[in-house]
Amino acid sequence: MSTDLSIEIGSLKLKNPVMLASGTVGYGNEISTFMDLSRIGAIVTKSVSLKPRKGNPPQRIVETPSGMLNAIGLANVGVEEFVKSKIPFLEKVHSTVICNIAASSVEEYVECARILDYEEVIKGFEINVSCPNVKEGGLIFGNDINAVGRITEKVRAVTDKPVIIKLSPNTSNISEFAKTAKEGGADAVSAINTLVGTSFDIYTRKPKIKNVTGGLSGPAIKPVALAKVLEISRCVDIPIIGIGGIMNWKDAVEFMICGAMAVQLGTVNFINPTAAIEIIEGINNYCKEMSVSSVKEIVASYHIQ
Amino acid sequence: MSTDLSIEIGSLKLKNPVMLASGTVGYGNEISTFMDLSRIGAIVTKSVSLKPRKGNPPQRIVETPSGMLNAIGLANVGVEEFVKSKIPFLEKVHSTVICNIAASSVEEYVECARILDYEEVIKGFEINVSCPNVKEGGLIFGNDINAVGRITEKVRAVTDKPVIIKLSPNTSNISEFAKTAKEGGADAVSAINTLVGTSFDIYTRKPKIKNVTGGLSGPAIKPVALAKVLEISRCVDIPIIGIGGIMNWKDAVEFMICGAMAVQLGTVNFINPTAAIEIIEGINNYCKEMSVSSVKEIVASYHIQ
Amino acid sequence: MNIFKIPVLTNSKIAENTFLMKCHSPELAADMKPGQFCNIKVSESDYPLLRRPFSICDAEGNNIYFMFDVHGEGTRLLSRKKQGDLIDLIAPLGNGFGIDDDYDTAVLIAGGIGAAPFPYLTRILKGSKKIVTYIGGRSSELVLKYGLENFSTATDDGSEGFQGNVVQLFESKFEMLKSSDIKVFACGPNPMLRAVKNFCSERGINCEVSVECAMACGFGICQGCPIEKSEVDGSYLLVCKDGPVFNINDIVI
Amino acid sequence: MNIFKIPVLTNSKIAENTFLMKCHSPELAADMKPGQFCNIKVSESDYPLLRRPFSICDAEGNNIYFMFDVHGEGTRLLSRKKQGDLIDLIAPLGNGFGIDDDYDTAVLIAGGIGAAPFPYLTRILKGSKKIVTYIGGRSSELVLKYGLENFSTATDDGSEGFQGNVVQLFESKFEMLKSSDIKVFACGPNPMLRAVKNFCSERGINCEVSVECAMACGFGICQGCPIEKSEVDGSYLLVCKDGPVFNINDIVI
Ligand SMILES: Cc1cc2nc3c(=O)[nH]c(=O)nc-3n(C[C@H](O)[C@H](O)[C@H](O)COP(=O)(O)OP(=O)(O)OC[C@H]3O[C@@H](n4cnc5c(N)ncnc54)[C@H](O)[C@@H]3O)c2cc1C
Ligand SMILES: Cc1cc2nc3c(=O)[nH]c(=O)nc-3n(C[C@H](O)[C@H](O)[C@H](O)COP(=O)(O)OP(=O)(O)OC[C@H]3O[C@@H](n4cnc5c(N)ncnc54)[C@H](O)[C@@H]3O)c2cc1C
Ligand SMILES: Cc1cc2nc3c(=O)[nH]c(=O)nc-3n(C[C@H](O)[C@H](O)[C@H](O)COP(=O)(O)O)c2cc1C
Ligand SMILES: Cc1cc2nc3c(=O)[nH]c(=O)nc-3n(C[C@H](O)[C@H](O)[C@H](O)COP(=O)(O)O)c2cc1C
Ligand code: FES
Ligand code: FES
Repeated sequence: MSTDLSIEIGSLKLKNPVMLASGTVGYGNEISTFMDLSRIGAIVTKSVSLKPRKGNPPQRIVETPSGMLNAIGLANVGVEEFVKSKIPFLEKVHSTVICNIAASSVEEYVECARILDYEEVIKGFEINVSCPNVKEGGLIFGNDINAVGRITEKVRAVTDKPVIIKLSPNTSNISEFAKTAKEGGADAVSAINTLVGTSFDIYTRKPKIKNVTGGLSGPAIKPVALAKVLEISRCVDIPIIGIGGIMNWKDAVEFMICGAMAVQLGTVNFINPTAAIEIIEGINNYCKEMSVSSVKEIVASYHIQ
Repeated sequence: MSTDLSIEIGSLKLKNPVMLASGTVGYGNEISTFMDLSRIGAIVTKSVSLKPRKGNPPQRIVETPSGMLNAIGLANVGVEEFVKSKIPFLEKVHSTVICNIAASSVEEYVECARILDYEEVIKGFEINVSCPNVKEGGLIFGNDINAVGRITEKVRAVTDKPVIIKLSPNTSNISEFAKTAKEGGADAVSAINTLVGTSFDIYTRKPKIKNVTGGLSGPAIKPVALAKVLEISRCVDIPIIGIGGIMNWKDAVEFMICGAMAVQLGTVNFINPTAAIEIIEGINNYCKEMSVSSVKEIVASYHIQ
Repeated sequence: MNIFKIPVLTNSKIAENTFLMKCHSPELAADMKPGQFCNIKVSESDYPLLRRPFSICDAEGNNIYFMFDVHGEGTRLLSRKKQGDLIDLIAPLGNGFGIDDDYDTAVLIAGGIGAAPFPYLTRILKGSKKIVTYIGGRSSELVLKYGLENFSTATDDGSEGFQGNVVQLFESKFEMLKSSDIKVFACGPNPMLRAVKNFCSERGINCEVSVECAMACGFGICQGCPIEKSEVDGSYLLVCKDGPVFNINDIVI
Repeated sequence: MNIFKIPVLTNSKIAENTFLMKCHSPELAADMKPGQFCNIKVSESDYPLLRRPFSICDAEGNNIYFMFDVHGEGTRLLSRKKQGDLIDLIAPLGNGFGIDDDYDTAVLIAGGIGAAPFPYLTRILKGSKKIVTYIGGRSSELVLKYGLENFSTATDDGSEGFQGNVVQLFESKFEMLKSSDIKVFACGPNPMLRAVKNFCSERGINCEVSVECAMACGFGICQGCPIEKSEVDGSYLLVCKDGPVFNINDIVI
């Protein structure tokens, strides 16, 4: 029990490396009936945008082999209503809250960060430059390295809170994006958001998801996510938050070995809403078994000859 | 039984749209004990390079959720030995043979194509610009649009046989690559090759695959492959050969609806070596059920509102 | 709402493609209301990835029942469960039917496996309300009568009862019911629910429908299950949380 | 080599973590040789994706046997197979043991589940050769004696027989065997095979080992199963096609 599970991401200190990923736990409300959120490293809110977004029409999700596609379309109440109605709940959660921001222009990112910077309960920002399901912004930013640089710098300028850039995997050189984020002043990068995918009904010949394409998540993408984390880890000196297909503590440890300082759980919350607690315990036991006194020792501990 | 399953890819006529993918059936030898290869649309050979390649040391493969990683490293006998020892067998196969070429320089591609152009049994070339497992070439070409353009043009110049460019999915704008291939004179593009992925042993902290990263194939990647095919289909007027995670006739039809003129079967051959025959029959039945007289009618027949 | 692991008592085929599974759970038998559902993990591995939603079909004593059609991989696996196997489920989910309003006669309209929630509703209403049930299926073998009472049947092929769909059957019998005193409860495929909605809303009939749609979580965290509101206000309702039972006036089907 | 679907007759636990499965297949019982293997599809769905390779453990009359340890998801599913279930497999695969060379005594060395191919080898050799068997396991419950004859055992924890590993046991008994007249057959984890190889090659003992490695296809089309040749010539051998049985002089373990 003497393992130190705490980690730091810039000035952000987390009691353990397990976070709940944006868009997969709402604002923590429902999932708090399954577990004590104060035990979790951090919770990342559903992406907030300046104005409310209705999100995409149904059908928004479809299962695929060991994965799922989603095109929620960043449905959210908008920053004003978020401050009014969601912040009060988040204040009671007794967990570290990271606010994820999505936008379709650099100005919108900055404006959101500026407004939310006042909220004490928000301990950091995760900037979603990589949502594949919003037509006007998302993908374009996520794959435009200059845009990622500009967004990072401008958001950095309006807040002293930790800034995490959430990277798109739909690129061949994710480490260049991580480098750009670092140079722009980001404290960390999250990798990965979902992969672009689609699925069609062979009888109607229509896409199963109304938005045509969606974001692929779940165990299917784990090997890709691990390779992206490893690539960043080998090329750029910046804390990485590993995301993609984590179902259990072994997956989480695998991400940490590949270079992740912390991990985020996404899709697994839908299937096993107590996964986070089990994963924290599993990591703790693994550390004991490996006789490491701090979980940080396993971060990027890969042996590559 | 009156459905016309034949398709054309440039000047290449195939009796049906089902092909066996490069690297997943060797030279057709072993799999011919399971099925009559003359019934298959075409067989694509394991990538051939100018000089023999020993391939990567073991471990070369690992299973992942609904997928597998491989880093075979383009093990092959080299073009000279290929002509001597493999061509005679291929002549007896009574199937349409497409020769897949891999190389680490533009000159090497051209040299291979020039030598193999003399072989009558070879009815076309598939140019692998996208193997993620060979360090010096592969990935770099696959993600360098100018290189893809140059390779296409130079290979085009030395052969009148159909030239197919096999594209890498590890990019955010595959349709640009398809456009470049078309402009360079390619008759078709194949999409997709494998996604870069990795997997680590959490106790040894070593990569499970000696090459560190490998190529992800199988059902896990199907949604990504379909999205890539759809993207090309919507942006570029060139025949597409759809590849990625096809396990049964429904998957094959889904690719055709998304824009594929033909499909290739990869990983499924390892699990069900008679899959190709079952899939041809399934497509035939589907055409009958949908009352289409030619399989070409289902190609790119998606309804997107 | 919690995660339960409850043992299967029996799991048997009750129609060509339909199974009835009985599980032991005093807690859920006591807590769940008709129209609510469970989200079931159909395998012990991570495949298939998502849970599968099923209505509570009936509750009796310490046991609950599910009725399900074998549709794809998930329900195929569920049909293989045997006595003693543990079922991992999240429940109770959703709102359930509104049963206490002011009406004399409950009219239950079931299309195909849409019959699943009605045995429990029948059990709960029995005694306090009069019940009239209309059951539809494509053919005689697909008409699911389990646990239903006072029913008429309709089949597409006329192999049993009324020839036509179940909404036509309901419409043909409608004059016998006093529209002011009835409440309609309907469950079945969307085209059927649309027909019910059209008929009932034109006549101002009190009507609730139980809606199906693709779900990932089943308890409100994924936003995967939106349904259009009748009143346009820039947001959707969530089938898993705000439903699956809706008053027909509140939603666009 | 073909795809077969053969029925399970029995599938029972024979040790703490080990199952013995008996299947009906006159054709495979007649065709397969000791040391060959089958590639088994452990589920009806596409998950787990790859087949799982298993040695033929025994063949008797119209039936064949597999002996397997429950290791991960695939073998867990295999352990659930019941009488009447059909097993989908590709067989016969691989080369099998070379049994006809010139020797008097076959020395079988089995480490853990490495015992799997030896009951069949024992059956075939019986009568024509003398057989001496050494079986190793971590502890008494993990020593697999099924179908083996004239054996001595070794356990890491000394709970049964010789305390130490099975190669040490073999070495300790070696003086009793005339090295010129024996042939060693070994199967087990790689470190064990390496020890056997070192011991035998130093002494020029005729020795074959059955090797395990990750496989995708099992019949030579994926190139996923290379093994280093002793003689360096710019190519690998394939475990599934050129093996899984190799003369220790031909490979680097
Ligand atoms: C609230 C609710 C209650 C339900 N109650 C019942 C019931 O009591 N009995 C019953 O037989 N069925 C019920 N269903 C439908 C049932 O969930 C699906 O038949 C089942 O998920 C199909 O899974 P599968 O793996 O067999 O099919 P597949 O088609 O292989 O499933 C693939 C994916 O699609 C989803 N899916 C497929 N069909 C449906 C559907 N009709 N509705 C929602 N998701 C679907 C699956 O959940 C899965 O994620 C209910 C659905 C909902 C939303
Ligand atoms: C030629 C040959 C013969 C074999 N004979 C037997 C036998 O008779 N009895 C027996 O119990 N085992 C045997 N094995 C090992 C057996 O194939 C593995 O234990 C089994 O594949 C594990 O599958 P799993 O899903 O339970 O484990 P997991 O670890 O979940 O499997 C994950 C992946 O790794 C592969 N894998 C895991 N362990 C091994 C291994 N030791 N060898 C090869 N691939 C592995 C699996 O095939 C699968 O692709 C043999 C292996 C080979 C190559
Ligand atoms: C239903 C759903 C909604 C999501 N919404 C968001 C979002 O609003 N903002 C964001 O940055 N990521 C969002 N994501 C991406 C996840 O945070 C995560 O990066 C991705 O799902 C991969 O992790 P997983 O495989 O563990 O799910 C969403 C994912 C899912 C499945
Ligand atoms: C073991 C293995 C070896 C492969 N070798 C080659 C190769 O030599 N050349 C090539 O162009 N593609 C190669 N591929 C990629 C396949 O041709 C195919 O593009 C990919 O596997 C995706 O299809 P699938 O999901 O159906 O397997 C290989 C794939 C596998 C699994
Ligand atoms: S199914 Fe997840 S919010 Fe409704
Ligand atoms: S396992 Fe495929 S070649 Fe050996």
